Amino acid sequence: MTRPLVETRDLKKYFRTPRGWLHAVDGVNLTISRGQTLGVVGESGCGKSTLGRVILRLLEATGGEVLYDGENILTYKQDKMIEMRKKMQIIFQDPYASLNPRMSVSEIIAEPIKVCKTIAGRKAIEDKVYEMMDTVGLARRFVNTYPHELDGGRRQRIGIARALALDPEFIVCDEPVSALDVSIQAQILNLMMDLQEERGLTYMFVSHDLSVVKHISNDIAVMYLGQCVERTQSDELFDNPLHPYTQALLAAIPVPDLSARNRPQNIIRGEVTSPVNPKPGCRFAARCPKVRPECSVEDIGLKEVSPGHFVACILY
Amino acid sequence: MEERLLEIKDLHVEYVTDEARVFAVNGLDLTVNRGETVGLVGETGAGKTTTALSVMRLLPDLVGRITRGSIILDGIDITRATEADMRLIRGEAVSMIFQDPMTSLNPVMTIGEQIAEVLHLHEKYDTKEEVEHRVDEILRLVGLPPERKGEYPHQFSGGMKQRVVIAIALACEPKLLLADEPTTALDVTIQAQVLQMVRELKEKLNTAMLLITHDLGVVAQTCDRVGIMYAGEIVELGTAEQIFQKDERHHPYTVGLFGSIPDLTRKTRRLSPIEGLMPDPTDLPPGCRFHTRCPHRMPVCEVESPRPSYNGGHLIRCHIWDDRRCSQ
Amino acid sequence: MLRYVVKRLLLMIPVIVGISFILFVIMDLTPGDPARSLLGEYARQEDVDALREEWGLNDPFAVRYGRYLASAIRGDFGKSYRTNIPVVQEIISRYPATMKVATLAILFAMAIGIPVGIISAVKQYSLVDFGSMATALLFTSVPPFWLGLMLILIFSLMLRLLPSVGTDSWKSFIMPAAALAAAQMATMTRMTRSTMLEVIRQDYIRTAKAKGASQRYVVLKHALRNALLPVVTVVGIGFGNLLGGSLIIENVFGISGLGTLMVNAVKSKDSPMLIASVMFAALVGGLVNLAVDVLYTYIDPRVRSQYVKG
Amino acid sequence: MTEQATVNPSNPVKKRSQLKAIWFRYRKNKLAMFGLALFLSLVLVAASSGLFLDYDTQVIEQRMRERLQPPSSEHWFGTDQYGRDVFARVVWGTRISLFVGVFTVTIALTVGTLFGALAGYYGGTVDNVLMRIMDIFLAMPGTILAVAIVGALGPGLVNVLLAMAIARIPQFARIVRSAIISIRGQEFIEAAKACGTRDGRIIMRHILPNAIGPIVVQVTLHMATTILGVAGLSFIGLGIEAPTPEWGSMLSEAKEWMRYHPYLMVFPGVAIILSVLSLNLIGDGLRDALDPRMKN
Repeated sequence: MTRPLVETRDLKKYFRTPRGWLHAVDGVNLTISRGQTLGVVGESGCGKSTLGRVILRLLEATGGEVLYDGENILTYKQDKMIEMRKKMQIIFQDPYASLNPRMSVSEIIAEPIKVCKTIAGRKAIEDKVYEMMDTVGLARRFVNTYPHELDGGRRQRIGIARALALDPEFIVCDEPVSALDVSIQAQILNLMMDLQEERGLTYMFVSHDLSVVKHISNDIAVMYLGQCVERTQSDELFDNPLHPYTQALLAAIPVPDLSARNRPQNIIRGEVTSPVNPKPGCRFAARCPKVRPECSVEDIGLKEVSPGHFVACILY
Repeated sequence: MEERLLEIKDLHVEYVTDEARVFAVNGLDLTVNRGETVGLVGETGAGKTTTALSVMRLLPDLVGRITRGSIILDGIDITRATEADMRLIRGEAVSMIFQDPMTSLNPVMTIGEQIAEVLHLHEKYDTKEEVEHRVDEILRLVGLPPERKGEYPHQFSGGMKQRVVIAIALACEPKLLLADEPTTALDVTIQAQVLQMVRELKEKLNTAMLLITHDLGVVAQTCDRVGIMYAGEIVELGTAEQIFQKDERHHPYTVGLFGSIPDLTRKTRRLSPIEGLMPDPTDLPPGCRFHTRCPHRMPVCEVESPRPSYNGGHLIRCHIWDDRRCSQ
Repeated sequence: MLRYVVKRLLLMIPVIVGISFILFVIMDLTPGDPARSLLGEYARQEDVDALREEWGLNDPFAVRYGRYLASAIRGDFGKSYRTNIPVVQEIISRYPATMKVATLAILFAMAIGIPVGIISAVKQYSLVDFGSMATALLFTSVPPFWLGLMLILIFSLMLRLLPSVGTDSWKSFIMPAAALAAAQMATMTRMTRSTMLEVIRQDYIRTAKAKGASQRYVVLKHALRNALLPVVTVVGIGFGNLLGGSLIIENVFGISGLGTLMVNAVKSKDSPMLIASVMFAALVGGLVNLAVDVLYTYIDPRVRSQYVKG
Repeated sequence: MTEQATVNPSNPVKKRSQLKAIWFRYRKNKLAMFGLALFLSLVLVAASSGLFLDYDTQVIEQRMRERLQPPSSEHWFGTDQYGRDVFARVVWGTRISLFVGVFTVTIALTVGTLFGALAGYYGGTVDNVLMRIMDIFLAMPGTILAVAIVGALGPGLVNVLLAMAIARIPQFARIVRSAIISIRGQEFIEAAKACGTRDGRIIMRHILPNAIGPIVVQVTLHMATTILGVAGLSFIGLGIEAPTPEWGSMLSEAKEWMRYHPYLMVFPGVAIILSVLSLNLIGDGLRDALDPRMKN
């Protein structure tokens, strides 16, 4: 087995809140192979967006390691990290907030190139901007428009072009299609998959939408209150979900198909709480239909129950 | 008693601002029968919310207005009713659940007060005790402990707030419930809880529901009949079976919508989305509104608005399926 | 809650010490000799020197400031260089005038500003709205002292209804309060109108309408309370400022309040007087702010629960 | 709004300046346009007054034989107790008030922006220390600080201007800080960080251009209050001193004569109101034009 491009080891990010420490990311271990997509799913407050930002060091981790091509980038000094940023980029959820409203499309796409000085010369930068616009399917006539003059889909294309401008290897996609209408969402998903094929990109695709994640990912990690509860191949997860939370999540997806209409409903009770000063044990225990007293004794780590299928549950 | 509860005919709604005139709803026909759930599906800007607000007569003052058509609710034409009549109708005969539970409740009133208010406004009970008793009963109905009625909205989670909103909407046991994206702001497991509760309550109270959503999955789990909206019109309308049956005749936009969502049961490498964007509602294209994006566009689509064609109650508004044209 | 109040009170201490330091520095840089100005131009140099020695003015800055702080902690803020009366006593005797004007002014401003703001918002784009907004705009642009002079011209000199100077009767306070209230009133009108308009657009207002409530009911029962929350802050800030004394209006109407005290202190280089009166004004302003924040917890349940838990 | 509203799909889109869009919205606001016209004419008056008025002979020279004349065709606004033409003095006063307004705010803004930007961008200890110091200044009644500084520096136009500027620095620091904090958390700043942009460039290229709108609004409104403030100080004799024709000190002199010569008070007062009003109208108009959501 080759070395993964990105690997996290016991990665932790805690935030200080008035009520105590919020364990947003709490001991997450992930691997993402080169040219593959890891989907990260979970409900709001599970720490999936924080995880992406900690991996990119947009937030500083509280503990653990992020290995990029085998090296722990969390120990990098500022200059080395800035060099590193050419290789790893991010696409955001909100195509409104993630583009500087005072910059035109060409300025937004050229900004990373100017910052990192990967290309010199006005003409060369301009050519690169046009090349990026062609790549993401954004008509060249929009080059001088401002983000607020464009619709959500086009804005998201600008965000993708900006991320690709430095020719990165690895992109964290933080809910990139959640704010878009379904027909536009499909256009953007197709674009992202094409780009991955053409450029051999590696994605970490963060989303709350399981059907989108399944569509685009090779592997999926399910998160609950800051922890990864299950991780395996995409098809395996859907065919054979092991963790009770994964099972509940899959059961809750409304399927656009009448045959699913009268299937037995096993909806879990209760709501997601916030992981402030969490007690030891399984975070899902309070809502779990299969809970046992042992669940709340100590933290439960991921265990490989079958080749490539990891689950953090006492039942396995 | 007549079977039809709500009958919208040829509804046109416009928003007029300083800058532009927005054609939000353009000739919408829709009926909802007693006890039935009708889904209204479409993307942003299709005119779904405007339709519901028209039924409530709560279009924004000075800006939005109904320019043509009628809305008959239980024999009363809402477009002609006085404001005083409307106050009696709202909350009593028809009520509405809004999309965002976070902002739909008054932050400085307890949830108990907010539920009791609708009962007071419609003079449902004479004494304070009866009202309080009813509030407790409704809270239990939506799965909230009545002891929490003295708490304020910010003390509840999103899913619980939406339950409160539903409790307010159902307090007077309305004949019609307009639900505008009631679960869009909620997490998937909470969405499942809320949807199941709504289904059960609807059954229990025999309330009809117009469910507005962009999510075909929610529609499939909930609705008896489904209308697909595009640019202020219903382009396809039929029973859930007719709409979700893959090998039936469909409007190209419906086909596009289904092609845009990833299928959990099959492994497809590429999605087949609809090309292009929603048309600008201030400057709608002539002929069929969808022709600018339609893969089956014909010359006639650009000039002539398609007439609805029916096939056993299954309406499609498209030149391709217009039999009269085919026979020519 | 009590812990919060105590914490806020403790946080005021460094601010007040900071004020004393800044003013001490400024007064130190101010040219002129307070001893000389007390004794007069023709006093003998020996007498001046003796007084400087008595007041400790010949010591280095750090020593003088340290001595000031040390005695201030014991509650001794010194004597006025000008009158030789303990400054605290002087402030206490002057303060009621300022407080009366400020209270009357804020009451005027609230009584007119808030209702007009509400009516303007409810009847947006009407003639009433336009008229009150134009008036408000005018009132923010009129210098209060000029307005005061105009009031004197009309009500004292022409109509002879109100006394132009002094603090002899309650009538004396009407004009200064009105002159001070104008700008506050304008701010409150505009603020009330804009928050009201903001609130009227909120989803919960639509929810209330969907229940079948009338426009009037929705405005009074749902919009008003939410719209007034930010206005409370504005009232508090305004009141805090007014209680600090107005240098200029007190001058126009010949009121010897806190403002006049401060101006005279600057003019005669009376540092103990100036520092004590500014600290007093800051203290009063801080207390009003704290009172507003405490009041907030009673009217806004969202704020209340923050303190209950924390 | 969908993009077709602003972009014609067939032609390449010309770069439309954002200033133009703001101007387009501003122009529709009649009151704001009135304010702008008023302000520009005041600027014109101030600029041209030097051309047709001689300061020494027409503005400050005393002609006791012509004292206290009511308005007439010769002296439009009448003459004061020293026989000086009030019209000439009010016109010359425009120069002084506008000068004081512009320069005070410029100095306060420059220094305030520096502090505010440091505090807002870095947060944490830097923010805490800077803002606690600002709190001390903000806790003092606004005018007394200026009065005390004038006392230390001595009277005179430049000193009053400096005193007012120093007294306003904390306010601008607070405005800039809160503008920056509201922008700092936005995703496009994270995007800039994600490609290794250094702090200086993030502040200059991403934060300040977005913060400029609300700051400009505050600048105009503060110019208005500065003009009011200086007039007030001069009125109580702690600002700009006679014989300089500052409106506030003119009013202070006129006060003695108000019973029998009230016109002396009217014209300087109206001049203050007009200049302050014009700036307030511009400020309000800019606020609406910069943030179209606030309308309706």
